[in-house]
Amino acid sequence: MSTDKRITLQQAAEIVKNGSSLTFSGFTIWRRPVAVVYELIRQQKRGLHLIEVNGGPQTEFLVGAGCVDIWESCWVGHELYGKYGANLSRKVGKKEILVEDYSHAEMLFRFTAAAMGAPYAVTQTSLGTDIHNPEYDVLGRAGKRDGKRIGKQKYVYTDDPFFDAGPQVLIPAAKVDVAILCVQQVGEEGTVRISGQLYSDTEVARAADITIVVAEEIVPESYLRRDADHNTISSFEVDYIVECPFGAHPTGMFGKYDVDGAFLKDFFTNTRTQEGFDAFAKEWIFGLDHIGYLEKLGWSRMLNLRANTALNYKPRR
Amino acid sequence: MSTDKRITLQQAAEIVKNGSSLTFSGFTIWRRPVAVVYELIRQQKRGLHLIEVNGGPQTEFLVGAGCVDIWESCWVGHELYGKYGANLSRKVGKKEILVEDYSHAEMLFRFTAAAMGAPYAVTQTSLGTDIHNPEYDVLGRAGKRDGKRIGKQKYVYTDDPFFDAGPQVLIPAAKVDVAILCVQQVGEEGTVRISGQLYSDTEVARAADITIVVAEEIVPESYLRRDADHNTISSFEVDYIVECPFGAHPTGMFGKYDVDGAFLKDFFTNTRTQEGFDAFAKEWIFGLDHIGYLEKLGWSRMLNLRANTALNYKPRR
Amino acid sequence: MSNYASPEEYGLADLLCCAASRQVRDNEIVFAGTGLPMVAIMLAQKTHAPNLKLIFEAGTLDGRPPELPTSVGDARCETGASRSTGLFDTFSIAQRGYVDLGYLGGAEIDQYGNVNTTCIGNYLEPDLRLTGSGGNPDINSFARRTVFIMVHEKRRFVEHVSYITSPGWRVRKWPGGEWVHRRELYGAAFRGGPSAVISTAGVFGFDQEDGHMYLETYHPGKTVDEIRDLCQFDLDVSRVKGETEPPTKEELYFIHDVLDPDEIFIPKVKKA
Amino acid sequence: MSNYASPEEYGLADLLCCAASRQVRDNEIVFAGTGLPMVAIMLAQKTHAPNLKLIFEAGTLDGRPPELPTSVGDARCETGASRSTGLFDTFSIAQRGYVDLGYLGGAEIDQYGNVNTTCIGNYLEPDLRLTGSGGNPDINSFARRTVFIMVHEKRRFVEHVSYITSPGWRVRKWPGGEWVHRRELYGAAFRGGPSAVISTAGVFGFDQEDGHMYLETYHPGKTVDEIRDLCQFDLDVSRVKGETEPPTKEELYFIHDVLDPDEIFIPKVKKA
Repeated sequence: MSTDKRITLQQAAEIVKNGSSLTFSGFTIWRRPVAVVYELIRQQKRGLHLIEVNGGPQTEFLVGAGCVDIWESCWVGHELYGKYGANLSRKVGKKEILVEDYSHAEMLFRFTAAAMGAPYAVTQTSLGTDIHNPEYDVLGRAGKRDGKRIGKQKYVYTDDPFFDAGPQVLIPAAKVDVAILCVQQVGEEGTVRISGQLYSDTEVARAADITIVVAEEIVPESYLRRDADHNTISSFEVDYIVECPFGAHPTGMFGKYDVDGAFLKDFFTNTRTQEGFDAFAKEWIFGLDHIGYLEKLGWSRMLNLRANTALNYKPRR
Repeated sequence: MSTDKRITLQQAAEIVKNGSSLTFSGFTIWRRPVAVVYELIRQQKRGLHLIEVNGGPQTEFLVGAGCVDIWESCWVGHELYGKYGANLSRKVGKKEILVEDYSHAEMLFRFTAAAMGAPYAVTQTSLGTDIHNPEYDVLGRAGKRDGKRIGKQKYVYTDDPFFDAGPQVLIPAAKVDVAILCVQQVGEEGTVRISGQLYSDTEVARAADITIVVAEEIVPESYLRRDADHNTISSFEVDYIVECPFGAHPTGMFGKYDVDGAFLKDFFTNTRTQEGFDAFAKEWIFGLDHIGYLEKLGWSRMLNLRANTALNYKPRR
Repeated sequence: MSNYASPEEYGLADLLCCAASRQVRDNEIVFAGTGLPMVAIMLAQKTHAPNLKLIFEAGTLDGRPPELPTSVGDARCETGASRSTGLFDTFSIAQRGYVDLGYLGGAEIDQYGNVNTTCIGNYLEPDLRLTGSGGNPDINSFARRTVFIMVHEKRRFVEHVSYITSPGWRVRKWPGGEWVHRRELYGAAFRGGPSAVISTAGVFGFDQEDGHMYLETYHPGKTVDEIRDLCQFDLDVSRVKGETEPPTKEELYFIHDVLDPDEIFIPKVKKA
Repeated sequence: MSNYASPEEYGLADLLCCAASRQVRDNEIVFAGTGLPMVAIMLAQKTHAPNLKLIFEAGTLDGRPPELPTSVGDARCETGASRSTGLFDTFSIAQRGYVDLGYLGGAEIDQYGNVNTTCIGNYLEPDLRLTGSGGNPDINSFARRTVFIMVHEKRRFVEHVSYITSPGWRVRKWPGGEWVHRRELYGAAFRGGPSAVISTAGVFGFDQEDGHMYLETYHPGKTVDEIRDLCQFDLDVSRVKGETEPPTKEELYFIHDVLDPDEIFIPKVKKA
């Protein structure tokens, strides 16, 4: 069967058009498709609309490089390696980016709704907070709520007509053009097997119109299909696949490599100014390809991040 | 840690009180907790409210034995071994049972909503059918819609306020007192590992207030926790566990044993009259315990159903 | 599609199975129900649609069972699948719009393709309660096309079904119950509807504008008039193309020697 | 809980960690955030609450990591867990009402326990954009009790937070924005709310009727007046019980020799 879905990193980035809405696999500083994100920056994408269950280094790279016009999410930072998203923070202050805040569970349920083919989800989280403050509907204020990709309303406040279960908040499905995932294994027909925590990967893969999977390795479909109940995403939900070892660096990958904390700390420190980010991007993104990037990182650094395959992480001692 | 949740089949059945709402693991003629269902019949439960994603032999046993007052579901039969549910059909005709029809996807989404802690789900299935006919709200007509365990309405017809995605039908969460599951493995603290199709087991386990797991074997928790990403239901979602080999017979269990088609065919034939069912129950349910039942089935019959562990089913040739 | 079998080499179930199989196009995502449809889809997988993706409602995605499952919940469904999961995934995928084609059955059908699998007689006091809907209305609501396989008897091809279990091309808009075109009711959620009925007498299509059923081909040995007489409604026979294409020898080989050698769903023709 | 450490044997982070740990009861289901709370819960697991069930937001249920994770998405979270899955499960479980206790942090807090982690200044033109909500409001909405761990500075204990990220005992009812008691707004969904604040100065409780914060214990070396001065609102000090219980030697052993020997979240006290 000629169903090989393999493309290159460059081709993967080309699928994302200026103005596309985009989301990613992973959680904060784990399993982010950073190799593709670098390539998006090299290809100088503009006007991206990021819709993320939560943000992380990938957000900060794209925002710092000026690729992003709208960010809808709930959190951005580098965990203990950088306590907030300094690029985003700076650009929000300068009104160079629109930020729409939902809570973490709301973002997750928005993607779940989209993945279920429902136009909205019903939740009871964050009642009484400013997240629900109608004055703070940033996309509404900016006139972006066209009812096509962006819902006509940020929230609908309603009640439960069945059980009087308390106030319900309806939240629009997260409709995204492209999801880019970074995982351990994918088969040539698209079947994905993720090890460790799944984060919100199954939801974002199904919610997106186009799903691209970047994997540490492409393995035979027949191998994955020997244990169908260990697989995470089905073949036909994946449109393109890319083999790219260490494609999540500097974020971590369960069973493969840990987070490169020193790299993130250095990146965070640089992002405190635009000049700092630009210098960092000049050094680590532009003029390099993925192999060049790995060469620059060097063997010693990468071997030091390597997960012990019995433990699935790099033990500290 | 003294967190052993082990009980006996008899104790499991005692947890289900007269008038309880109840649901099960499995799908049509697979992985139904029949050993407990037999015990419920022996204990002569009355007034049960079955809420099932789909029905099967377990429904027909309980309905035939007069245990059930209300059945909410979408389907009952024995697949190719009996083309409909003859006990249910007879009792509906005689108005001895209330049947509330939802579609299959609706039943699934009703359980999903309950499992998510949402009071209702939003769907777009079955539009224009008599399933949505307000005249056919059987529980409403019977004055059962108290807004407590049974929603105040069968459906709410509404629109999508976000994307004009077409008419939306709101369906009440499936609130059940007890879920009884029949699976391959459970750990002594409650962690469940199901092999093969999961059907709607994760949803029903989480939707129910009390979850009882009947397993072919109780295995060490530590064994299951070595591969946490292969497990299906988490420890704290399970309240009680029972070890009961062949507990799903005559329904099948992936990797363990096939459906006993001859048994089901014989059962179905008998259920065409109440007298037939009563005779069947007298022979196969009353006066037996689980070991007595297995003895009566005999070694030859059971060995003949045994799944090949490489294939997970009994090959026909 | 040459090398047709001769009439004594195949039975009615073979003809239905092959007609059903030919409804699939390659690369489509297909929702398979228990029984003959399963054999039909697996036959398509073996012949003209090797890249079709098969979904079994009970939880297997892109399945390729080497031995015929007896139902969609069967252990055999898992073998070789891309993913073994549950109904939450299969129905979410369906509602999300992945499914091209679904195969369904029914006890009664009307001229707009409304199908009943719930009861005969008044729903609230039925003469006969049947299995119920199962996933029939769901697959039919979510898929782009659905194919119904039915026994053709006059009591089954009716003016009005006792209960609309599964929506056809003209349906009822609740809570009022007005009859409207499916496209009007479904709005943005409209994806299609019943595209064919394969009965024991012929193959039928639907006019997607006014929603009525028409005869497309009659099975070998049947006549147009005979089929018209087997319908309580006024069947449109103005678009008949001719006889239903018979099975090929290759298809019969796959059905009886590969897919269903044990005659679980498709009986073999007893040679004289 | 005898065998207390002497003041020179522990630091402020140790004190906070132990105070936080003591909020857990055995057999509870606890939602753990990244950082000091993680150590606190794992400390409880090693001491008085061996059967607590730990949920990491990123997807691990009933986790027992042998090596301290650096965040809830860390590979270390999976080891020994009952189930490794994703946010759909953790948030569904939380919304379903399984969670007894959650640990959270914040940049600002008001007297009703409303917490801000989103921005300083006007939300639409912020002086400083912070990380955003994360799961703070979710855990706080779904759990029966939440414990906030905070740096105690006067600019953080304020009359009104810049932005209510996480709901306290008196919250705003949208779309109008009237201030109401949390119980009134949440209705049947009410399960509880912030039950304690553990700051670098003391431990605080909340009056669940009128929703205001009160000082429960002051940390060794702090005075009630000092703490009152560290709040912009009028702190209720009428219910002070005394000094915060110091860490025990056993707790310090677990923190520094077992749980966080590398001082990832809890620095060791440098001996003179």
